[in-house]
Amino acid sequence: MNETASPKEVMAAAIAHDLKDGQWVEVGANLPVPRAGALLGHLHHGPNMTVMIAMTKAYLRDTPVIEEFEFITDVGAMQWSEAYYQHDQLLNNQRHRANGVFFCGGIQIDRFGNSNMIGIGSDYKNLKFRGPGPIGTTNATAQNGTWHLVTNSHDPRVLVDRVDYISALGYGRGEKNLREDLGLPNGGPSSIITPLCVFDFDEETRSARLKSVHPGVSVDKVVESTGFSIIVPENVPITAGPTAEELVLLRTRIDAKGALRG
Amino acid sequence: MNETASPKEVMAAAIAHDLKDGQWVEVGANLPVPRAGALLGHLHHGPNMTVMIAMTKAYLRDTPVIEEFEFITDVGAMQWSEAYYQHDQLLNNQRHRANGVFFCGGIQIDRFGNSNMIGIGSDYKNLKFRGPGPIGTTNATAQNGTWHLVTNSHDPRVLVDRVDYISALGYGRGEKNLREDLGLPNGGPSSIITPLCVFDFDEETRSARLKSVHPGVSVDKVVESTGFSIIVPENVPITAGPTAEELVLLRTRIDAKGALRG
Amino acid sequence: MGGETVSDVRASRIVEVEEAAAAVKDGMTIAIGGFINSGHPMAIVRQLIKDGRKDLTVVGAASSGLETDLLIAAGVASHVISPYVGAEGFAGIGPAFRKAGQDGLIDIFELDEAHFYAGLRASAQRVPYNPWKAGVGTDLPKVNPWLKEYRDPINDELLIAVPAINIDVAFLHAAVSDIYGNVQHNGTRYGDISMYNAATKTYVSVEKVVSPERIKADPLRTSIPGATGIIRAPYGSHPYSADGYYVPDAEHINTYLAAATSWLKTGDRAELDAYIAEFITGPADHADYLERIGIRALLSLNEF
Amino acid sequence: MGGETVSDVRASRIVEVEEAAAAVKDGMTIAIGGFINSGHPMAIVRQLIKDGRKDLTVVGAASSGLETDLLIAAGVASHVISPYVGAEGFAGIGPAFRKAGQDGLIDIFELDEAHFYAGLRASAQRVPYNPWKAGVGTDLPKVNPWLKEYRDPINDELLIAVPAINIDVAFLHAAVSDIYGNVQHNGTRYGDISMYNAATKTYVSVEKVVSPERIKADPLRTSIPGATGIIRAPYGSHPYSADGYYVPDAEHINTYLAAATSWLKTGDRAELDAYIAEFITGPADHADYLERIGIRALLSLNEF
Repeated sequence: MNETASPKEVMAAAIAHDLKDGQWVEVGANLPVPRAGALLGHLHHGPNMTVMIAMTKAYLRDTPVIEEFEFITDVGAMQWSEAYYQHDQLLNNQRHRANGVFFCGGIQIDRFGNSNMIGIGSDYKNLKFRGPGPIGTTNATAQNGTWHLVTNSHDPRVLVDRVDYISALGYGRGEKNLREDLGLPNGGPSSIITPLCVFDFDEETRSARLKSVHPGVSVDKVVESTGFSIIVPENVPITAGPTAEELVLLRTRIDAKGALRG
Repeated sequence: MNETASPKEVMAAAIAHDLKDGQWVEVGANLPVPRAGALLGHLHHGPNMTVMIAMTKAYLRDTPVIEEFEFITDVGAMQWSEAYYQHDQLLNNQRHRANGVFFCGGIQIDRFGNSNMIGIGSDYKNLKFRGPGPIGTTNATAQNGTWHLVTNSHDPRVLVDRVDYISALGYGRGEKNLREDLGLPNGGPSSIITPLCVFDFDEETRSARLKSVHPGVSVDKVVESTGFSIIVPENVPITAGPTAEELVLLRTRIDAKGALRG
Repeated sequence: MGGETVSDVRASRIVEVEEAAAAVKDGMTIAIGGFINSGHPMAIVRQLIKDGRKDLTVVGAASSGLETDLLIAAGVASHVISPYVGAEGFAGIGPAFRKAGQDGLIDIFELDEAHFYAGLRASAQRVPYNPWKAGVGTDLPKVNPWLKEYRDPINDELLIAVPAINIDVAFLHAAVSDIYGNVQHNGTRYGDISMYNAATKTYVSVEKVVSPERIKADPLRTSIPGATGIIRAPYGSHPYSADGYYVPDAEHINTYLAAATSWLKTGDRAELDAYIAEFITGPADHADYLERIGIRALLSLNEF
Repeated sequence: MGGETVSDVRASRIVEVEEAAAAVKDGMTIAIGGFINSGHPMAIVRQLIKDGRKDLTVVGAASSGLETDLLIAAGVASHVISPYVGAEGFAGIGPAFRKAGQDGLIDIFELDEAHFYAGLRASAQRVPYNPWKAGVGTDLPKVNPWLKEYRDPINDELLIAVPAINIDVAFLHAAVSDIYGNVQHNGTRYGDISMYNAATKTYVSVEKVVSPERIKADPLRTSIPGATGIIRAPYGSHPYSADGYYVPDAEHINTYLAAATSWLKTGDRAELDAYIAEFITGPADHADYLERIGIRALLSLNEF
């Protein structure tokens, strides 16, 4: 574990460590942390991962330096393509998602792992802040075999007790067997990954529990930066950041321009 | 009107005469009469028809002699292609059918324009004759703006009072507004085209009515060859077969090998 | 019958942008193809604003970009059906979309991209709705009552019924077409084909009109086999990219964003109206618009 | 974490036909791609018969050909889901399909090709069913109670609910693939892609395995981007055609038809069993099968 890793590099490593070879993952544009995490998993231990990037199915392990692309439609990214994906065809079919991993953002994320991309304010017709819309988060969090919540803002206004609108369902209000009763194909979010820490979810209450804090971050710092009441176990380990080998992959091949270090 | 036209050439002309420029028509393999009719309409007065042939969208007016192809998947037919159609995509979308024309066969066709492709016999689990299956006739007769029944066998065993199984719905048993009540998008079959005659359907009873007899065919011959009771108007015109110009198109460009004359 | 209806010439489907835009009447539902910062039929979008169209329901792409934001900003859109309106790195959320959403100036049909395509498919398939699993247990059916939770007729499973999204006129931008409306995209086609299949009419602006022979040389590439009309529009997606032709014009996009953000932040439309006057209502036509952008700026977008 | 799970080699997906066929257990649902007289994975079909598989539900193509008829004739299929089983000009109706249908030897899932794809889509989309309009008022729901007439939850319109057609293993035949399972068809792809999308596993036999570079030279052509396994099988669709490689072998098809028709007409399986012994259970492998066909016969199919 390399102590010099930046918080975003630690986040990327946390994502990569959870990825398994053979899984299916979509890499969006303008999401540097999940991008780097997915590519790190692919380069490090995922030669058989299906990596969907910039509207192509790509194999990137032969690419010495993987340039960032600014737009999801960047044709430059098609240099790696083994197949195009046509967006409507991708969404018209869902079976491949059973083996998929998804990273869900949110303008609000709550202690039960629900995400809100719609807006902030109690009156939907007169929102204080209008969000971007659900994009594909409602569906992707229902369909993928594994999913995580990810935020770059560990802030009490983002990590709230209860989101104003649920656009992606986590564990609701912690009801027993909620997802099974609704017939949703996966068991719910695995974790919330932030610049300070990783949360998982208590098996009984389904409420967020501190799983690890990033190097140099105190539990108190996490508690004061979080807008909901956290379950804090007796021993909170330090998040395993990138190994020396992984840090080299990140800094020389995946994030050569340093988006994660800025 | 050329007196030398064969019965199948007359059928093809009857089909062509009813086609309008701009319509959408699928040309199957191994269906020489609808094939010739559709191509005659296309060559004669349909430069803007959308002709779907052998899994391509084709424009054939520049082709001096349009060879028959034996198989719907014949790659030779792709010489005319402006686009492939992928069979699942064709069926997953239906709006283009509003302007479409379809020709429906049947192992039985009844006086109300219902077609049976399933089998003959009252016990479905022990059929006397197992048919090929509905193929796409159930859907195509519901979706296309215009459709006709076509048979090469004007025979009391084919043209029956009541089909054993309805796989493509015509006018049911003549119930008032049946198709509207079911919410079907088109108004029902326009005609039954046979080697002897053309039937249309009485506006009140929805039962088959003799519209025209082919050159040289008597009304009595039609009556005795038909398994259902026909509405026979006072004056039954002769079917307008191919004009001299159309017969040249048929014999030199569409059916050079004479499948319609055999 | 026979001889009297002979028509010998296959009709060209090339139309002017004004004719394509004239297919739209106030109150209609239109779709705008492309994806975030790419592939939008901007010459047509500008014409719709010039024409003063009103009360349109705009079906943006599954991820729509600032073309939809602009139609909101210009007062053309009264309803928006899109799971996202933004510009990736340029702006996470479209400023006019934010403003209009916050102030209730438009109705937003809240939905996921999977619902979006389920609704387009329903229109294409002529069924009143399509079922979808995801969305049950979320607030989407609460904020959008058109997404109806129900029990399925076979397994009694809880599902979402997504109603058909019926499009009167779809507008797309692609690489090439012949004069008969056989369109080919470069590379991925975003969700354009699903809009075409759900629409009564589809007009496509293209970078280049090519010979029928070129289309027939690779019919597998034909993405839209029967466009209602084709508009010749080189740089027709500017300021957004056209795959294989040019990249997004960051400077121009930021000019628009500044103007729209000023409206969002201050409520004052002056900057936004100036943008619209300069680049939309001012230019006589598409070429005049491109003149205002300048050939030097356009050529700078050609490397990638 | 990290270092200990490193795997450095991308796995080849090339498998032998025996391994692909071994993915099927008695009682499973399999799909066979292609269309009437073209594109069927016959090396695999013959292996399934050799393996003595039983009680399979066979999802034939939307128009299936004699590959499905053969699986019925050989006693492998107990259920058939296909809107048509026949051979166009060779035979309007498959003889074994007719025989088995008339004598109640198999269950036939009666449906239109539009229902067929609606059911495959439901499986691909992980919904229990998809709605379809056509079929209301016909006898299809009577002879096939799985097609259920119901009233839709939005407009109370009468519709048909087509249940998901879930496929355990799909078998396809295509032109080329790389060793990683990126498959490209020549030209149209029939309904093969819809089977792939509805299946848990998909094995594709190909005429030729090509380099990854050749696939990447034209990624738009990739039709199946993630086959479970690839089987090298030149002439793998024989006696049916492979687009761009060879045409149907009319003589061999007629040999099969004569054998199956003899069973249909007389009830005597002798001719049919002799055909199966000669061309299916007899040959040691696919190459041995091709030897029995003979190189002269195979080469005669190469012109079209």
